[in-house]
Amino acid sequence: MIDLSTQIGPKLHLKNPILTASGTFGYGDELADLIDLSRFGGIVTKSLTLHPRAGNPSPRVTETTAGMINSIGLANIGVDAFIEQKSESLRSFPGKVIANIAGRTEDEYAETLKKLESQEWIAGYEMNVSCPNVREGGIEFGAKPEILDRIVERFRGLTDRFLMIKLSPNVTDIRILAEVCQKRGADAVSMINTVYGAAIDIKTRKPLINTVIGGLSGPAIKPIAVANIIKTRRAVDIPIVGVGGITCGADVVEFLLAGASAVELGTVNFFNLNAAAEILEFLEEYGVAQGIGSIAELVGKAKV
Amino acid sequence: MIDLSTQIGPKLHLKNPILTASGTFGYGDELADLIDLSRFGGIVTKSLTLHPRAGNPSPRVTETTAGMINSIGLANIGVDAFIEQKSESLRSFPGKVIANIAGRTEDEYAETLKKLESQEWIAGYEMNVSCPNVREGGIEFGAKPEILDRIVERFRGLTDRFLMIKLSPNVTDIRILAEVCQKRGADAVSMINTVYGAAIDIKTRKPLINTVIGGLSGPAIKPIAVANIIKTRRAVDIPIVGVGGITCGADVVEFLLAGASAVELGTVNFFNLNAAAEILEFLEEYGVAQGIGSIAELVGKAKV
Amino acid sequence: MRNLTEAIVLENNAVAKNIYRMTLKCPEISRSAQPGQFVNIYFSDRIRIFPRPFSVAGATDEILTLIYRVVGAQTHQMAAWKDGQTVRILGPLGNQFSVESSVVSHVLVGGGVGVAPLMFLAEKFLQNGIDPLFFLGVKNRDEMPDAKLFGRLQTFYPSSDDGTTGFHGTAVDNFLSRLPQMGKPIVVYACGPEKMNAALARLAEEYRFVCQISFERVMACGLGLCQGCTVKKNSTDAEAGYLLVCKDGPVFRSEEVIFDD
Amino acid sequence: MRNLTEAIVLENNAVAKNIYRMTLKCPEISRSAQPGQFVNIYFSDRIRIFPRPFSVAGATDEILTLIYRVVGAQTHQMAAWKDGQTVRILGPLGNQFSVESSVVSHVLVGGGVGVAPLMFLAEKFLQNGIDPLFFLGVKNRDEMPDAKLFGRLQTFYPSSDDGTTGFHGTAVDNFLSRLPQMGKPIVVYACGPEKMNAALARLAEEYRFVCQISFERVMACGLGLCQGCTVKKNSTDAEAGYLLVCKDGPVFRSEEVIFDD
Ligand SMILES: Cc1cc2nc3c(=O)[nH]c(=O)nc-3n(C[C@H](O)[C@H](O)[C@H](O)COP(=O)(O)OP(=O)(O)OC[C@H]3O[C@@H](n4cnc5c(N)ncnc54)[C@H](O)[C@@H]3O)c2cc1C
Ligand SMILES: Cc1cc2nc3c(=O)[nH]c(=O)nc-3n(C[C@H](O)[C@H](O)[C@H](O)COP(=O)(O)OP(=O)(O)OC[C@H]3O[C@@H](n4cnc5c(N)ncnc54)[C@H](O)[C@@H]3O)c2cc1C
Ligand SMILES: Cc1cc2nc3c(=O)[nH]c(=O)nc-3n(C[C@H](O)[C@H](O)[C@H](O)COP(=O)(O)O)c2cc1C
Ligand SMILES: Cc1cc2nc3c(=O)[nH]c(=O)nc-3n(C[C@H](O)[C@H](O)[C@H](O)COP(=O)(O)O)c2cc1C
Ligand code: FES
Ligand code: FES
Repeated sequence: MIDLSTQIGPKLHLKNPILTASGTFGYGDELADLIDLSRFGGIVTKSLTLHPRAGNPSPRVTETTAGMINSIGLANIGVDAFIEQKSESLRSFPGKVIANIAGRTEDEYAETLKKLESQEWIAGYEMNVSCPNVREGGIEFGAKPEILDRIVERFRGLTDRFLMIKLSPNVTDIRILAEVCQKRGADAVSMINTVYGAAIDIKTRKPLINTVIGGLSGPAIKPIAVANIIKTRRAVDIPIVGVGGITCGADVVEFLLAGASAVELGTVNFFNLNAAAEILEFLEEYGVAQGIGSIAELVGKAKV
Repeated sequence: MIDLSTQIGPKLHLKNPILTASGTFGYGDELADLIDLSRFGGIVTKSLTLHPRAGNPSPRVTETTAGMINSIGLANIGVDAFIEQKSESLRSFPGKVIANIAGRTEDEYAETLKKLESQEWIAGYEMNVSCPNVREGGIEFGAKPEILDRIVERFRGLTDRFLMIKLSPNVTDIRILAEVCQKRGADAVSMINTVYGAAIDIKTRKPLINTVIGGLSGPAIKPIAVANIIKTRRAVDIPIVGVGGITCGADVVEFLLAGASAVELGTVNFFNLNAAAEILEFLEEYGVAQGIGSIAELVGKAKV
Repeated sequence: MRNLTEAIVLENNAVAKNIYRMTLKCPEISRSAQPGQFVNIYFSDRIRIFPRPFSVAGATDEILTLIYRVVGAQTHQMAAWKDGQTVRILGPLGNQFSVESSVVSHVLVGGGVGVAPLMFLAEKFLQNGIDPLFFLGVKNRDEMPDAKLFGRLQTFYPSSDDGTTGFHGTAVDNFLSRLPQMGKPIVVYACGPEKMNAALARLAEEYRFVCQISFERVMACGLGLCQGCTVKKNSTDAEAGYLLVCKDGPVFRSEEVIFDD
Repeated sequence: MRNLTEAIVLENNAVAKNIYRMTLKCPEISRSAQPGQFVNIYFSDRIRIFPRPFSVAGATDEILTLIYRVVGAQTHQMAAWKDGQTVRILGPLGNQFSVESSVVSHVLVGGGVGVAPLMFLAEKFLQNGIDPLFFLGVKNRDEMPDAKLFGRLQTFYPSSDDGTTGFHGTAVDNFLSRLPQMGKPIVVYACGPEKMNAALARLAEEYRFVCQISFERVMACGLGLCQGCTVKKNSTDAEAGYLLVCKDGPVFRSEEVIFDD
């Protein structure tokens, strides 16, 4: 009987390392009738913004080899509606709720965070500074160290709760950005957000994604996520939450070994609703087979 | 009967847009007994260095979902042996031969290029400034605009032949680097080299690649290549040679529409020796179906 | 009540060129499925990761019917399924056609494989002693489903773009030609290509009839998780949002949505 | 002369636990295949893209024999192939065992599925009126291939790690125990786990016998294109290069290579 619990820095304890990835699980209440949500150690919400966002026109998603491209454009109901409509169901969720925050401007991020501080059931925040699919308030916050430095410092000043910065792989050196997050007191970094990707319909010659270039996710990008985690693990001491292409228990173990203290399930939610259950089962078996008492023993233990 | 020929800037004319990708086709003579090499519009050699290179220890390749990771480390026989052993067979190749050049230092690149200038059968050069798998002389030449600016200027001063710079997707903004290449007189840019990737064996906990992090290639990265080509096409006027995840004729059309004037076949050579033949067949059919007289009509014609 | 379950293929036969009819033993879904709703079919291969959505074309206590066109890799796979094959399936999903009382003419207008949800709806009408008017348009004779399928319909109006079967023209032309004789009020229930739907929406405005349309979008999840399957909301406010075909739809009233998105 | 062709499965049966023997109608390859050479099998799925290399375990004018262990997805697929199945296959690839004349004892040492290339080699010896000494080691009785396969051998020395069949110990232990009685000069032809190969290499040095070993590496191409399948060259010079298992090998003399890489 392996101990599945994991500690993401001093402020966040999870009963198991499986979180949902933002934007791939709605606000956490979509599937209540279909699966046992308590399987998840935590739920990360769709990115929330200060005001409701309609998002991008269609087509917003397209299939690629072993993956998909999306350009949703941070469509969400806005932080006020989120608090009003979702707090009841999320308050009763038997795991941790992490609010993912995005914004057009630094002030928008800040205002949104302040509103969420009023909700005691929110365990912490994942700051999306790496969305490839919006004109303003997307990746440029997360790609330039000097900007990231300023906003992380500001976020840190606004909350004592768990604060995690979600980083993009679409940069020359992710370590520099992770170091900035650590320096400015972030409790953790999560990686990776989607990879720039595009696809064109050869019959119509139209892009298969409204914004032409969108975000690639799914099994295809798993090696990219693992590489970024290994690199970052060598550069910073704050914990890493891994995300990118995970579909099964073996993938989760690979992420833990690479240096992730927990993982987020994204695209897999679209094609396998039982992923979390299957993963937990696998972790039990793997623990027995490898004689491991706690998954914490695996974190960063790859012989790299 | 579609005209398959394509012009890559003023200096390189290809009878068809299908080239081999460096490092995935040996020196061009490996398969002479198995396939009709004249199918290819051109052959790009394995990266050549001034001195022979043994390359990295094993394991050098591993399979990933719809792709692979490699860390060969530019193993090659060196430019002198290349000229000595391969010139005879390559001279008789009925397409264009592009020598791909890599090096530990700027001088090594330069020296290697100078030696190749003596060989009249070499149509031009692809400068590999984006290899993720070597300690020195790899991507750092291709990731920093100021360095790239200096070396491209130097390369340009050394040859009047077709000069193409191969760029990496592992950067924040590939356009800046393509602009530098254009400014310094490169005839074209090729993209993409492999994407940083890693994989770990969950039983042994060992990395599945000797250098831990290697280069991801194959079908999985196609959307990343297409996105980089679309972006770059908007930023520069020099032609783009597309590479990354191509497996079939539809992929080639997608790359042409995105803005590539020609393409390179890489990983597909490992699992489908008939790829080039099938692609040429597809282009013929596509041309008829779409009523296109020449594939040149397709270049950059995506409605983006 | 939607369920994720394993269904078993009973029959799977071609009913027209590249169009198949599949019956599945699937009580967990068939019991509660309503016309307009759809199911997700999951595939084990990891090259194409999206589940595939299909309208429920018929449902009894035990048995679920689908009618699908072979257009790509996954439907190609489906066409090869033999009886006894188990299928991972989720449903019923989405909303349904709402049948309004005090309506004189219930008009079904289908294009191509859009016939699927309408077959189910027609079935329900017949069960309730209502004779719907069923207009079905196809490209040519080869694509017209086996007449047996429509045997129980009193009024079936087939048409083909090339005139090789039924009325020469589209289902909309055919409908329009008979519209004057129809008793009002009319409700049109439609499923077909975007073009056809848009045309009907314009007519609905012009001739003031209610038009309920079943939409299609590429779907990554079918469950409201990805926000991928949008149609633009028809509204005066500029920041007007989008509707999700999988969750708010797939059936929308023509005036709810904007087509040119 | 190597060929890329479509072979047809004739037989495909288990000969031990998780070990199968497959015969293929494949004259283009079987005619020229020599012991030690291998073939590439290509799969249509695009999730796992590498072809899979397998040693030739037997070859006649018409028929190619493979012996394979089910270890993962592709070999799992192969185990399900029925007779008549067509298989995309390339070969023969790589070098071969070189049989030296003026040798008294030809010793074959195999571990597990390493038996494959040695079966073919043994066959050739028998055809040339030579009786090789065949040492085969397996984990346990379940993994020992059907005795029928070795019927024609005069001297077959099976062993198992757990002693459930034949000699109790490894093939190397077994070989070593009989080494003193063997007529010299000796040549050992080996194929098995890296550990076994390394052990034999050490013995070859100690007892001064020639040892030819068939190596395995993960292969992306099998054709010398990717430079992926290396073994370290044994040489004094520091910048010593690598050998390619697919092109320079798979068979190397023990003194040519370094194992601890
Ligand atoms: C609510 C809904 C109900 C549907 N009902 C039916 C039905 O009853 N019968 C029927 O034949 N088809 C129906 N479709 C369409 C059906 O889902 C697609 O034809 C199918 O997914 C194609 O899969 P493929 O792999 O064979 O083709 P692909 O190669 O994947 O695609 C071929 C074409 O189908 C479209 N398509 C692909 N994937 C999807 C997807 N996930 N959702 C929507 N469209 C897609 C693409 O636009 C593409 O042009 C419905 C779609 C929706 C959204
Ligand atoms: C020259 C050569 C000859 C071989 N001859 C035989 C033989 O006669 N019989 C036999 O059973 N096996 C043989 N092998 C090994 C065989 O190729 C692998 O077992 C097979 O590729 C596994 O494929 P898989 O998808 O079933 O397993 P996977 O899930 O792909 O891998 C399972 C294990 O097999 C190994 N493997 C995977 N792919 C390859 C590859 N392309 N090349 C080498 N090893 C790989 C991996 O290290 C992994 O540990 C040979 C290998 C080589 C290089
Ligand atoms: C449809 C879709 C919507 C997403 N929306 C968000 C979002 O709102 N905020 C965010 O931080 N990440 C978002 N992501 C990124 C995922 O959270 C995750 O980082 C990425 O998809 C890689 O993980 P995966 O391969 O497991 O999906 C989205 C991804 C997808 C596929
Ligand atoms: C095994 C292997 C070796 C490679 N060696 C080189 C090289 O020597 N020089 C170079 O510029 N690119 C090299 N590449 C990169 C390819 O040329 C190509 O840019 C990349 O693989 C993406 O294309 P693909 O997905 O079609 O393989 C190599 C790729 C692979 C898989
Ligand atoms: S398909 Fe994912 S929200 Fe509709
Ligand atoms: S497997 Fe590619 S060179 Fe040997």
